[in-house]
Formats: sequence, structure tokens, C-alpha cells
Amino acid sequence: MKKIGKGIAAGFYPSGMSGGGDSSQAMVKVQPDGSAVVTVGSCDIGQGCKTIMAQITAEVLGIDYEAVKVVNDDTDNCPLSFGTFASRVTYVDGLATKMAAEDARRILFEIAAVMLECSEDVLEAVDSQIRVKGNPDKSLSIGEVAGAGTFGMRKFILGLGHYMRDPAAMDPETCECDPFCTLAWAASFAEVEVDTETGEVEILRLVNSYDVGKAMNPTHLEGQIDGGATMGVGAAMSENLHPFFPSLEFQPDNLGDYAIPTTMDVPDMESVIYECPSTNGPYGAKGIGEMTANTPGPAIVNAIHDAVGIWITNLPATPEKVLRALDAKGA
Amino acid sequence: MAEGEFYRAASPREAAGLLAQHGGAARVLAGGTDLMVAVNKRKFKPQVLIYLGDAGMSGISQEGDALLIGAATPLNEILASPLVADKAPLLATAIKQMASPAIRNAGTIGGNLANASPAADTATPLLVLGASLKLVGAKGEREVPLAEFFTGPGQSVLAADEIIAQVKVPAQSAEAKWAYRKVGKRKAQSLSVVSVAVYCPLSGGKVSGVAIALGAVAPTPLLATEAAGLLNGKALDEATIAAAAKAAAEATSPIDDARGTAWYRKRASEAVVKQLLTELAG
Amino acid sequence: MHTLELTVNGQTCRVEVGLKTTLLEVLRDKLYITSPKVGCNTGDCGTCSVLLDGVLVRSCITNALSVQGKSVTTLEGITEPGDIHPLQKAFHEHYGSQCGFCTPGMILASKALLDVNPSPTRDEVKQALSGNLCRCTGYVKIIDSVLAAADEMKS
Amino acid sequence: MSKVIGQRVTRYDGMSHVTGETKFVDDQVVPGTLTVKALRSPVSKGKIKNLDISAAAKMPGVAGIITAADVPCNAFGLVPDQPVLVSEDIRYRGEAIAAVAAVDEDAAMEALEKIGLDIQEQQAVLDPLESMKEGAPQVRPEGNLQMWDGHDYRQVNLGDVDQAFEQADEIVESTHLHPSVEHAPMEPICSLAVPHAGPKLTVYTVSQALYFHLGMLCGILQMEPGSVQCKQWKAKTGSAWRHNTGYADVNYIGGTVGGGFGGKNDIMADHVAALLALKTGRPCKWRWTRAEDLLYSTFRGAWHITIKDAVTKQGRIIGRQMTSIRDAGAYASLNPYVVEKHCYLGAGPYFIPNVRVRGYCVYTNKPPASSMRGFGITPAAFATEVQLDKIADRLGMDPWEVRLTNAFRKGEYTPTKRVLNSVAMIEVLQNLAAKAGVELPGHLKAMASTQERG
Repeated sequence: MKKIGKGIAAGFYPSGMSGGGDSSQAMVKVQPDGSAVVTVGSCDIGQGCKTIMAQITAEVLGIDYEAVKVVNDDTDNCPLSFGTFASRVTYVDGLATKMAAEDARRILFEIAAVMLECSEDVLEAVDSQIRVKGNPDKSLSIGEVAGAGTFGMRKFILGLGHYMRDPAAMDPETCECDPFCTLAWAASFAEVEVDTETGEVEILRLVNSYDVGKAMNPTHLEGQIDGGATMGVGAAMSENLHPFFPSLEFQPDNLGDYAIPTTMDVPDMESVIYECPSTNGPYGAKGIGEMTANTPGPAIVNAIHDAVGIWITNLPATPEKVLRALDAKGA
Repeated sequence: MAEGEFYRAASPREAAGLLAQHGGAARVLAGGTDLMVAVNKRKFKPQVLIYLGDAGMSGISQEGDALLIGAATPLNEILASPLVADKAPLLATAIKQMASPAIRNAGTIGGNLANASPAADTATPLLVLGASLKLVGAKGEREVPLAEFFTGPGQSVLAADEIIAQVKVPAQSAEAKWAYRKVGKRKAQSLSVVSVAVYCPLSGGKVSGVAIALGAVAPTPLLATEAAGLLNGKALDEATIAAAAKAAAEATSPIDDARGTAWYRKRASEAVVKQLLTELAG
Repeated sequence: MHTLELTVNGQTCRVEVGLKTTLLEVLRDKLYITSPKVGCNTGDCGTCSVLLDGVLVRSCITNALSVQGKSVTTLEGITEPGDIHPLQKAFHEHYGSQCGFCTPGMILASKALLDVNPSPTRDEVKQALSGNLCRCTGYVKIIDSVLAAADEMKS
Repeated sequence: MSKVIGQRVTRYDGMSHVTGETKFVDDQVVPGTLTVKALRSPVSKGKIKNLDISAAAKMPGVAGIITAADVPCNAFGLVPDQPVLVSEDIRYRGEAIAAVAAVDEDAAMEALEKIGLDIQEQQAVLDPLESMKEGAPQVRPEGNLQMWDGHDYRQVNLGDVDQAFEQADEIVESTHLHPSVEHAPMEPICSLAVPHAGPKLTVYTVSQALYFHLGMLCGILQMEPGSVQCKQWKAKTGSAWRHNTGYADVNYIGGTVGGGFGGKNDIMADHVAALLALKTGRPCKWRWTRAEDLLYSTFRGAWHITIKDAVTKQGRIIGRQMTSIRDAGAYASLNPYVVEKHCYLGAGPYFIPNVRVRGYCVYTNKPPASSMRGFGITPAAFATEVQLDKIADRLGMDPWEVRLTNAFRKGEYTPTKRVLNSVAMIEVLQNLAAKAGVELPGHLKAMASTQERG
């Protein structure tokens, strides 16, 4: 017999290393033509580090996204970063990049103030121009400013940024501490169909809801959410490195037996994004890279309970575990 | 380092002759989807390879009431064949759930059977359809019913100098009902934990000549003859189905492995046979 | 050593190979064509996918000598300078790629599908890509990309 | 106002991905590169009695072999407890003992077969619950449990949990097991080290954390075993950053990674490739097979999590006790940090005024577990969110209502007393309901994170 059930799960997750102390630096160099190069030390592991740093640099300098180049290749050229983990890159590197771009913009303003014969604090950088706020006629292209600054004034238009949250002091007995930058919030809804005779579970629907602080790039976010959810589905349904835990027997040594989800194993997921800005992240952003794998699994397990009244307390929810739990319930 | 010899056999007979000539050092190569995995994992170092791709062993034709499928025919070619869709849709259904499109483009029906894996997914439909194999050796050829081909995990009646040249599949009867189901660790690209094929000719509301085969639950792909015997001449009612499903499960002798436990395989065998028969009765 | 002659992306190539050399090794180690990746070497992941006489295969478990005289297409072969394939454009625009490691295989698997089925359903796309694993995207945007490319190619 | 932020701009590196132009480590072509293969332990625990590489070194095509004796500082990691190559004590099956650089894979593999290895196998412990017991086989000299401030667990204590249990209408208890999970990025572990004239080395890496690993690699390459620094840092364990010199000698090239998910936060291959490159004077590449990657790379270690909740009839969770046991494998890697993070936030996105969490980091004779997407919070989310439904089930409440009733609100604080200011749990659940087509009752729809708890 096949039975349908629905389940939900909620969660939260910090951006940056718990306990603080993790550094990222960034450099933004404005070229004589008004384009920019942002250099960071964090890796793009597919999550989109390069895209987000280019977006932040373009936003601050008021130039096109296409006019920004990103360098993050090596430790000879790139500034320090603790790395790409702990959902820290958009937040920590993002802040460093924003600082660096603002620093570069400050230098551009210094140059433009001389050229436009005004004070620096009336200037804004927008539409690839430096212009006097409220007086768009009084403007110069960023290329003109950068060219004149570089060759005419011998300026090096290089902005620097460094963000590091102080390490959190901690009470060893209570663990009272302020260990993280900000929290993002998430919840998932799953609908499943359980075959009570074979124990097979089919995921019919998976909906994910997130607070991301600021959706820096919504397409990006959707991709992260879908990808993390799929990893959550794998852990909930089929993945187990030690299937006869704690024994090492029958440990899968290939990607046929270590069964990560294929196109056929995940439904067409839907997601909804909410923006509750963080107090100090770049543009209010929060990091959600990791937490996307957290709530889909328990939502599926809760949906299985809703369908057939069993609790799976030992992942993954293989057909065998479902059948054994049904037997135990029936007995 | 010896680099070995590579032959392109022009016929099954030539391939068999080369096998005889080179003894244990030689292996035949068709799609390579199993052989090359073993080579890459360094489980096997080829010394002589005999390639079957040019041996005229590929293609599907009809002979009387049977389909003749060259052993080196890629699985996807069988899946795409209108002839197979018409005469042996059960086989096509099973193939569609095998491995992945790219593997099916290279992997052949003969290769799937020759390895004699208990989980070979073409075996269960071919068993219930009463298929037979043409084995070609250096000295001659013989026809072996598939039901007599497998002798154990990775073992068959294939002699050291023999290859499977052709699979003969009796056409399904137009009135017959059939069903196939595979339980794996995931929904695609998965080796079977349990697979079941049922072929069920009907006459006057009663079934006769029914066959049930199960994969991955015994040392060889398994024809559940006792279970089938309980169905012949009967109407497919709930009690009959339950008895047959139980008998099918009893015929299994599964093991624990990376894909599932013996306990689960037995339970799922019964459940899937029951579900398929119920589906056919409906 | 055996001499293997094959056509790769329209060019005839001659290389020396051993009995256990794979097509993937020919492409990567001898011809320096690096879009097909070494992801598993057991045919399970699809990152090494190429088209062999137009048909999708796993180059990691394709014996090199078995492709004698055949024609191989890799991602490089469908990339015309300044004029990329609609699938490439769609994967770029619809975010069908995250880390990029599965992308060459994924695009070739998609091309193999669209070559025979220009108007696939969502489910047919899933079936066609079921052997190409991706650990980043959750597949949604990959499938979106293929369907978008199919639309574009029709119009 | 924002012109670029918030926009659906295309991926920065998307075009190079879709044309296949993106170069991963394995795509770097350096002529004359040697192939590296490692001899790995066949047993989970044992002592090396004899290791003889003399025959292997004479094999054709072999350019160099390294063993523990070739590693300047044979201890690395956040808590530097892990050897690059085993000198004597084997602590997990698959642990590398020696590595060969040869002209091709065949030559390297054939050389490995010629290495003489005599191991005295010892009783291993694979079950973390067994490993915690007195008298269990010792996994590492520092002990089977990670220590924190004199405790063999990391703890969080908020309010008075025992009193909460006395006041509770219901006590709900459950134990959960989250399995070991592999990152399985499509790009396997790979490292290419290229030596240059002079003391310079270029390392192409799959690292997710270039600087983190640069520091570690410099430590491995340059510090003498038993040196003052080595001892000092061992004594101080918990510290994240070991001062090393040698940054000028090594250029770490990476930044483009074929999927990580926390699986490339530990040095896996760079040290061996670098040591062999320095020894042979030739470029050396160590690409792990997928089997090695699945069997011996880091992974999310398994967790046992027991939760006991004090609950009121109205569905408020007034007390929560969590005892969590992490199967860390044989070495620290990032395990202690994973457990810490679990303790800080594992109790979930709910305001629970009385919380006691004890997180144990237990060593076993498995490959070292480490970080994976979600650190210690993913398994906690599984346990606590199933627990929430158990509470709802016990009280006959709707799972939405239990969550919304307990969800954090602005100004409330976490178990470590961090006061929250950017809170959206209620809104996220409400949005989820709307998207999923679930009609919430009016009083749940009217809730907001900014409202004070009534």
C-alpha cells in the first residue's frame, strides 16, 4: 500500500567561524580605464565567491559588473583569507571587499574632487561616473578620473579591506559567549509517498524557505538552496559511508554504491526567499551555503512519520529501516 | 613492459578461435563497461584483448516467432528497437532502468549475461521469456537455454574458448500480461537490490505458462518455478497471489552486501512479486 | 604499443596506446584535451562523457583501441570561437553550472539528448542526464538550462 | 538604489565552465610530471615492525620514495596530531605509510608491491561508544576523548535544566544516529607540486582554504620533529593558527575548486606531493582514485545524539538536555571545532530558557572525520527537528504550532547567551506554509519575530 505524508523542519545557521577570529582581506585596484580588479584569498568551490565579490565591487564603484575582474588564484598575489568554509565568504570576504572598494572609491573621489573643483564629500559613484550629488551635469566618467589620477597625479588607485571578528571570550563552565556574526533562518516542507510493503520512499515535493539577510544574487541563492537540499536528500535517503556502522564492512568504494542523488532522486524543488538584514553584513547579507543541507532531511523523516506513523531515528531512511520500523510498530 | 595483443575478430568463430589459442590470458572486449572498470581498478591486467565490435554480432532480427539479438548489440539499441518494443516489451522495460544512458550506449546484452552477475538486469526478463543463448566455440556452436546458463556468482556454463554470440528471445504473446520492477539504492544508476520480472500468458481468464524471475537475491538470477506453479491454471486472486509471493521469497537465498541485507532482499522479494501479480490481476 | 587513429573534434589524430589505455587517457594525457574529467574512472559519475560517433559514452571505461577510426566530440568540439552552442549559452544564463567540474559531461549528455529529441519533456531530460552526477546544483537549474536551450534551438 | 547587488547577473566564471576552459588542478599540464601513489595500511590499528623500501627504490621508473623519515615535521592539523606518513603507530585502515613517485601509474603501483611491510596488528576500536569506555584500546596518545578546559566534553549550561524537568508537564526523550557521510565532490583529491631551481615550490591544490594550508604545509616542510615550536603547539592544541615560516618559498595555486563541501578543508595530498617534488626535483602529481577518496578522505563523522526535553502542555519547551557523541576517527582534523559549533547552536532555532549540552569528541580507528557542510549542526537539526515532531505528537499539537510557539524572537538569546537581533524564524515558517499551500490558523499567521513573547 502507498501512503502519503507531509512534514516540516526548521533551522538556523551562523555566518563565519563560530568563535570568531577568522580573517579575510581584499584589494580593489581601479585600472586607468575605469575598470576594476578585486583580489581576494578565498576559493570558489562552486558557491560563487567570484561572482559575489565582483558584484560588491561593481556596486560600490558604480561600474558595470562586466567591468570587474576577480583574482583569487594564488598566495603570492592574493591577500590573506582563512578560506571557503563556515558559510563565511559572502559575509567575511564580502565585508573585506566592500571595505576595499570603498577605499578605492575614496581615492577616486580625492582625484575627482580636484578635477571637479569640489569637496570629496559631495561626490557619488554611479553609472560609471563620479558626479556631484544632485547635480548630474557636474560629472566625469570613472575612466577619465582613473586615467587622470593614474597618469596625471601618479596615484595608485588601490583600496584595501580587512575584516576579522574578534575571537569570542568564553566562560568555560557555561560557555557563555558571543560566538558568531549573524544567523540566517530556514525551513523545509516535504511531501513523501511510502510503500508500506517494500519500504521505499518517494519524495513528491520539497519546498525550502530561507531568510538570507540580503539576496545578493537570487539565481545564485536558488542554486545553493537546491544543491544543499539535494545533499540533505542524499543524507536522509541513501548515503552512508559505513552502512554497517561502526563496522567498516561493505564500505562503498565507488559512486554507484555510495549513492548520491541523481536527477531522478530529487523532485523539482521550490524555494522562497526572505530578507531580514543582518546588522553588519555586506548590504545586510548572511551566509547560507551550509545550512541548505540541514532542514530537508528532517522534513522528509517527519513526512514519513505523517504517512505511516514511524520514527526514523537512524539515517538514512532506507527501505529496510522503514520496513523494520513498520514491523516494530505492528508488533 | 609487454604491451599485449589486440585482435579485431571478424566473426564469433574467429573470436572463439583466438580465445582457444591464447588460453587464460585472453579476454573478449565489447562495450568494455565491466571489463574496463576491472582494468582501471587494477583487478585485471589485459594481455590479449579480442574486440567483438567488428565481429558482425550486433543487430536485431526476427526469425519465425523469436527475436534474434546479436550479443554485441548495445543495450540502448535494443531499447530503441521497434521490433523489441513490439515482441519483447518486457525486455525493453527492464533495460530502460539499467545503469545510465551512456553505459547503455556501450554496454551489450551479451556482456551483461556473460558476467553472470546475480544482479544482471537483462537476465530476469530473458529468463521469464524463455530465452536461449547461442554459444560459439572454437570447435562448434551450441544453444543453451538461459535457465541453464548460470551456475553461480560470476560463473556460467560458458567454456574458456566460448563466447555468447546471440540471444534468442521467444516473442511475447500479444495476450500475455507482464510486469517488471527493480528496487535499487536510488532511482537511477543503481545496481539492483531486488529485481523481479513476471510473464503471464492468459487463456480464458486463467493463467498458464506463467514465469517469475528474481535478480540479486540468489547466487544466480533465479526462476521461481515453484511460485509460478502455484499460479498456473488459477485465477489471480488475493490468496493465490499471496501464496505465490511467499513461495517466490522462499526460493531466494540472498546475502548481505553493500547494497542491502539478506533480510531486506527476502522481504522485498515477496512484496514486489505480490505487487506485480496484483498489478497484473487488476 | 599499438597505433590508434581517430578523429577528435574534426581533426584526425594518431597516437600510440597500450592495451589498457582508455579513451579518456588518450584525450587528456596525449591530446591535452582537458574538458573531459577524471571523476571516478569506473563509469559512475559522467564527468568524462564524450560523444563517440554522436553517441554519448563514458570515455573513462572506453578502451582506446575499440574506437579505431571513429569520431570523438568533446566540449571543445562544439565551441566555435565567438559562437557557442545554444546549450552552452543556456547553461551559462540559467546557472546550470556551479563548480563546473561536471559541466562538460553534462552539456554533452544534453546535446546527445537534443540531437535525437529536440523537444524533450522535463522528465525526459532527467532520464537523459540520470547518469551524470552533480553534487552542487541539485539539478534543477541544469534541467532548466537544457529546456531553455531546446526552446532556443527550435526558434 | 542597488544596481548590481540583488541582480541576477550571470556567474562570473560561468562562460569558462560551459566552454570547458576552466582549469582544475588535474588539468594543469607540466611536462615530466611523475605519478604519485601511496602505500596504505591494510589494518585499522597496528605497529610497523619493519618497513623496507630498498627493493622498491630499485624498480624501473621509480624516481623517489618517501617514508616518515623524510618528513621534516611529521605532525599537522589544527591540533597537530596527525602524521603525514606513519612512522610506527597505525591508527586507521588506509593511513599512508610510504609514497612513491614514478614515471607512470604502472611503475608506481608495481613499486608499491615491492615495499616490505611488517605490521603487528592490534585491537582496534571502531565504535565511539566503546571507545569512551575505560580500558578501551587507545586510539592516540592524547587519549580517546578530546579535552576542553579539563573536561572530556564541551559544555553549554544555561539556566537550570533540572528544575525545568521538575516543572514540565511532559518529558520527551529520543536518541538519534546520523551516519557517516562523504562530501563526494565531483573533483577528487589531487595535488601537483612543481619544484623550481632554488628553494621554491609551486603547489597546485584543490584546497578550499589556501592560506590555512599554506601555513600547515610550511610547518610540515620546515619544522624539525620534536622542535620547540612543534612541542609548544602540541601543548597548546586548541589554537587555530600555528606560526610558520616559509611562505616565501611556496606558492599555493588554487582558488578554483571542483566542489568542496568541507572535504577540502584539510591537507590531503599537498604534503606528500610537495615532499616528493623536493626529493626528486621533478613535478609530482598525486591524484587520488575515487575509491581512495571515498574510503580515506575526510567525511562527516557519525553522531549519536540524545535529547531530553521538558515541555509544557501549551507546547513550550522549557528545558533541553542534549548529549552528543561525535565519532571523530583517528585524528583531530576539524572535529573539535565541529563539536564546539554543535554545542553553541545544536539546540536549534527555539528560545529554550534552560539548556544543557554536552558534546563529546571521541576518537576511533577510522580515517579522520572532519568538516562537512553544516559542521555539527546538520546532525543536530535532524535530531532536534524530529524531536519537535515527537513533542507535537505527544501533545496532540500541530507541528507548525510547536515550532512557531517556540521560535526565537528578537531580543531573546541563544544557549550561550548571545542576544539575537536579526531574527526571522517565524516569517520563514509563514512563508514556507504559504509556498507549500498550507493554510495556517489565524493566530499563527499573526505572529511576528519582532513581537515580544506573551
